[in-house]
Amino acid sequence: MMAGMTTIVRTISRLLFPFMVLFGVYIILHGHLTPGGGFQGGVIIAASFVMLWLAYSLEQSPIEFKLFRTEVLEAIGGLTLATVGLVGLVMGMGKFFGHVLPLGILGSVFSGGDLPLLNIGVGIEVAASIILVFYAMLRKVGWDEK
Amino acid sequence: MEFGPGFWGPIVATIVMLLGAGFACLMLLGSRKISKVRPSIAKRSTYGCGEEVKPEEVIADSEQFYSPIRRVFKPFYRYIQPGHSGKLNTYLLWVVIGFIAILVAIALVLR
Amino acid sequence: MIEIPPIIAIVLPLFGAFLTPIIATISRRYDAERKVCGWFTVAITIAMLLTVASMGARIWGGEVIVYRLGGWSPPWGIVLAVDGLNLLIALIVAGVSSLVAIYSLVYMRRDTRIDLYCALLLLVTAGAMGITLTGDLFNLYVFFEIMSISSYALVAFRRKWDSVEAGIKYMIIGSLGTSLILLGIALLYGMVGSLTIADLAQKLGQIAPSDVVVPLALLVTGFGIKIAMIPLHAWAPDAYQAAPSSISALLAGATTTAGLYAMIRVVYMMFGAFGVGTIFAIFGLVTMVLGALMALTQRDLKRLLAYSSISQMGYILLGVGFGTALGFQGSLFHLLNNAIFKALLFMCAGAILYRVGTTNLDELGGLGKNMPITAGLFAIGALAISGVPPLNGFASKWTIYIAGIEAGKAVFSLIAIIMSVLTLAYFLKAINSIFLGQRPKRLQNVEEAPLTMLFPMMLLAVLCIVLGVLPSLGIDLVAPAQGAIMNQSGYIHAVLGGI
Amino acid sequence: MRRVVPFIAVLVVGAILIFTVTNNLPPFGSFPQRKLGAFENQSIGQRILENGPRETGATDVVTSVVWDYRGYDTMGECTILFTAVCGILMLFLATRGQE
Amino acid sequence: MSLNYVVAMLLIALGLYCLLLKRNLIKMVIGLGVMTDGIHLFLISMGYREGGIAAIVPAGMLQDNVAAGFASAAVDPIPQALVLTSIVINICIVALALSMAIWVYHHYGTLDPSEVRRLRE
Repeated sequence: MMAGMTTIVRTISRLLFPFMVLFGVYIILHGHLTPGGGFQGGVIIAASFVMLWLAYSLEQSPIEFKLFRTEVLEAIGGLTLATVGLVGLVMGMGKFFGHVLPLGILGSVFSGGDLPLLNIGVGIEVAASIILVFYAMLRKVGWDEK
Repeated sequence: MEFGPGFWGPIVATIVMLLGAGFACLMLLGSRKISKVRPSIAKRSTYGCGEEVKPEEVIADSEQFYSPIRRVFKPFYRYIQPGHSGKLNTYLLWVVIGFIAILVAIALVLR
Repeated sequence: MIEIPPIIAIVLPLFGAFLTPIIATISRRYDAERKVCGWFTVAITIAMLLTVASMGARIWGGEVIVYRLGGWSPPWGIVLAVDGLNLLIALIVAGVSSLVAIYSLVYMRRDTRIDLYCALLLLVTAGAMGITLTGDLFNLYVFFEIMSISSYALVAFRRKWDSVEAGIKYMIIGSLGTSLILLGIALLYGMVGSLTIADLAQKLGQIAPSDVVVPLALLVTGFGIKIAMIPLHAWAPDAYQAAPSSISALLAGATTTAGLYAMIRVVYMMFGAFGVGTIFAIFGLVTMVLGALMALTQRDLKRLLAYSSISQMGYILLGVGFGTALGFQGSLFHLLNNAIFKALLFMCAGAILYRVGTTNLDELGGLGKNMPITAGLFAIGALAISGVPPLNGFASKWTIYIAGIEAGKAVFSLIAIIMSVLTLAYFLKAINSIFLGQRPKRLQNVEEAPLTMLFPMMLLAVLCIVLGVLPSLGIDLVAPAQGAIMNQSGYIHAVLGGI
Repeated sequence: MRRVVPFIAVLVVGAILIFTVTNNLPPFGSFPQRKLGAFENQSIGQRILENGPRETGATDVVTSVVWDYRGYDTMGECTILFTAVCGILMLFLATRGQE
Repeated sequence: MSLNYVVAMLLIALGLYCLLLKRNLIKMVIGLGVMTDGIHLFLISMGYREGGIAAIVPAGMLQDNVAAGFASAAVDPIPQALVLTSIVINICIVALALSMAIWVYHHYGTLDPSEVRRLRE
C-alpha cells in the first residue's frame, strides 16, 4: 500500500478536514440560493476524505472506513430522491417531483419547497459514491503492488 | 391477413406440413422394415484412409464448413473479414467514416 | 390517478436498483443474499411488465397517455408520452427483462456479488424503459446513458480477459456514440430552442431541411451504434461473446430494441424525414449481408449468434427503410420476433455454457443425447430465425419481402431471401456441430440444463410457435404501433395539447 | 497510410462541424432569439427566466431548472452515478472467492 | 463572429483526434473527456446573451418585480442545467473506463489497444 506523506502534510490535512466538510455542508444547504448544490457539496465532502487517505495511507487514516455502511449510505441517498419524488406523486396530485412543502419567502434558507431535501439527498449520494470509487481504486492499486 | 399476392393460410399450411412430416416418418420406418440389408460396420465407421479414427477426432472444422460459399464470396473473406482485427482505433475510425457516409447520404437525400 | 402507469413503470426498476444493496446487506446476515436478490429482481420486472400491460387497453383504443412530470406543461417541463409504438417496445423490453431475470436465478449461481448484478440488470431495464416511455429529447439521452453504462459494466461482469477487453471496447465506442447524440441535441437546441420531441417536431417542420442535416446525421450515428448497424457494429460480436449469456440475451432483446425505437422516433416522427428511409434500406442491406457472411465462418457459438443478430437488425432496418405501412408492419413484427428467438438462442447457448463450460463449436458434438430439451428448443429457435414456414420468423420476413416488392425495391427483397437461406445454412452448421455428430468421450456425462433455466426458454419457444401458427395475433399487436408512426400530427397534438 | 486516413477523417469532421456552427446557428450571444423567425423569443429558457423564481421559490434559477423543471433528468443523473459506482464495486471489490 | 462555437468544435475535433490516433487506452479516455468538454462549452456558450448576467436573482431584485428586470438581463439557464447533468455523466464514464483500463493492464500487461486484440474476426 502507498506509504502516506510527511508529517506536515498529515497535520495540515487533519486540521483542514473538518472545515472542508463544513464547507461542503454549507454548499449543499445553500444550493437553492447561491451557485452550487448537492453535487458540488458532495464532491467537496468526498474530496476531504480522499485528502485524508492520500495524506495518511488507507490503513492508518484517522477515520476508519466501513464499506457496507458507505454502500448503504449511497443507496439511501438515491432512495431519498425517489422517495421525495414519490411523495410528490402521492400527495402532490399525481405529480412526480411535484411540490409538497410550501415555497416560503424567496431568498431565505428554508424556502424553495422540496429543493433543500433533494439537495441533501443528492449530496449524501454523491459523497458516498465518490468515496466508494476512490476506495475501490486505492484497494486495487494495493493488490498490484503486493 | 395481408400477405400480398398469393394464398397463405397459416393453420392450413401447418397442418399440411405436419401431415407430410408424419408421412415421411411412416415411409422411413416402413422402408427400414422392408429392406433386409443392414449397413455393415465398415459403412458405419468413419473412413480415415484405412486408419483407425476415434470419434472425438472426427470433427468438421467449423470455419471451413461451407467452402463453396467461401469460394463464391472470396473477395469478402479476403478483404473484409481480416478488417475485424480487434484494433480499437480501427473500429473508432469505422465509426467516424460511417458518420461521414451517413451525413453525405442524408445531405444528398434531403437536399 | 389515471395517468400514473408510465411513471410507475420507470420508477419501479429504479427503486429496485436502489433497494438491492440494502436488501443484500440485510439478507447477508441470514446467508440468503443470492435467493433474496434474485427473486426480488424477478418480482420487480414482472410487476413492471404488468404495469406496462395495464396501459394496453387505452393505447390500443387510439389514446395517447401524456404524463407531465411535476405538472409543468410540455415545452418547459419533461413529459412522458405513450402511444402505440412506445407500448409495443415497452412490452418487448419488460418481457425480455423479466425472462432474463428468471433465467439468471440459476445461471449466475457461481458468481460473487450477485446483488450488484441484480442492481445493474434492473438499471438496464430502467434505462430501456425510460428511453421507451419518455417524450423529451434530453431525457432520452440521459436514460440512454443509464442503459449504456450499466450494460458496459455487465459485459465486463465476469472480469476475465475477454470480458474486460470486450467491455472497454464497447465502452469507448459507445461513449463516442453517446457524445455524438449529445452534440446533436445541443445543435438542435441551438437551432430551435426546445427539447420536447413533439415541440421540436412542430418547429422543425418550419426550417429548411438542409439546416438540420448535421444533427440528424449525428443522432442517426449515435443510435446506429446501439443497434450495431454496419459500419458501427464493431463492438457487437465481442460484447455478445464475452458477456454472460443472460446479458447477451438482454442486449439482443432489449437494448437494440430501445435503440431502434429511438431511431424511428427521432428520424420519422421528430424530423419527419421519410426520405431518409432509402439510406436505412441500403445500410440495412449491407448490415444483413455482412452479418450473415461473417456468421458463416465463426468458431464460437455466441459470436455466431452475435453476427446473426446483426444480420437480423439488417432485416429490420430494411423494412423500416421502405417507409410504407406494410414495411413498418413487417419490421416491427420482425423486431418482436427477433427479441423472442434471439433471447431463446442466447439462453440455449448459456445452458450449453453452464453445463459444458465452452461454446467453441469444434469442441462440442453429439450433445443431442445429453440435453434433448435444449437441443429441441435450439432447433425451434434456429428454424424460426431462418424463416422456416410454420414458425414466426417466416411471417415477419415474408411481410418484409412483400413490402419491398410493393415499394418497387424487388432487388432488396431478392437479396433478403438469399440471406435468409444463408441464415439457415449457418444455423444448420451450428446444430450439426453441437447436437449431432460424434460425441467426444469427455462429454459423456453432461446433464440437461436445470428447470429454472429451461422454463423461460420453453416460454419463448411456445411464443415462437404461436406467433408462427397464428401470425394475425402478432399483426394485431403491431398494427397500433405502425399506425402511430404514420400519425405524427396526432402525437404532436396530443402532447402539446394545442399549445 | 495507417495514420493519414484517420487524420483526414478528423479534419473532415472538424470542417463539417465548424461550417455548421458558423452557418446554421444564430450568432454568439443572441439568446433568446433562435434560428426561426417565427419562433423568436420562444426559446423555453426565456419563459423559465420570467417565471422561475416565482414558481419554484429559488433565487438560483439554474437550481430551479435542475430540480424542478428538469428534476427527473437529475434523478436519472444520480442513477447514472449509482450505476457507475455499482460497476466499479463489481470490478474491484467483488473478488472474494477469487484471486 | 461566433468564436466560442468554433473553439468548441475545435475541442471536439481534438478529442476525436486523440481517440483515433493515440495508442494508449488512458489517452483515449482523456480524448473522450476533451470531446465531451467541447460539447459542454458549446452548450454553455449557446445560452449567452449580449452582456448577460448569471441566472441568479440578485438581492436587489428580490422584492420588486422579478420578471421584468431580471428576465431581460440573465443568460439562458437551461443549457447550464443540461451541462450539470452531462458533466456528472462524463465523470461516471471516465471513472468506469479507467477502472476497466486497470483491469486490462492486469490481464494483458499493456495499455496499447493494438495489442489488446485477442477477440477478433
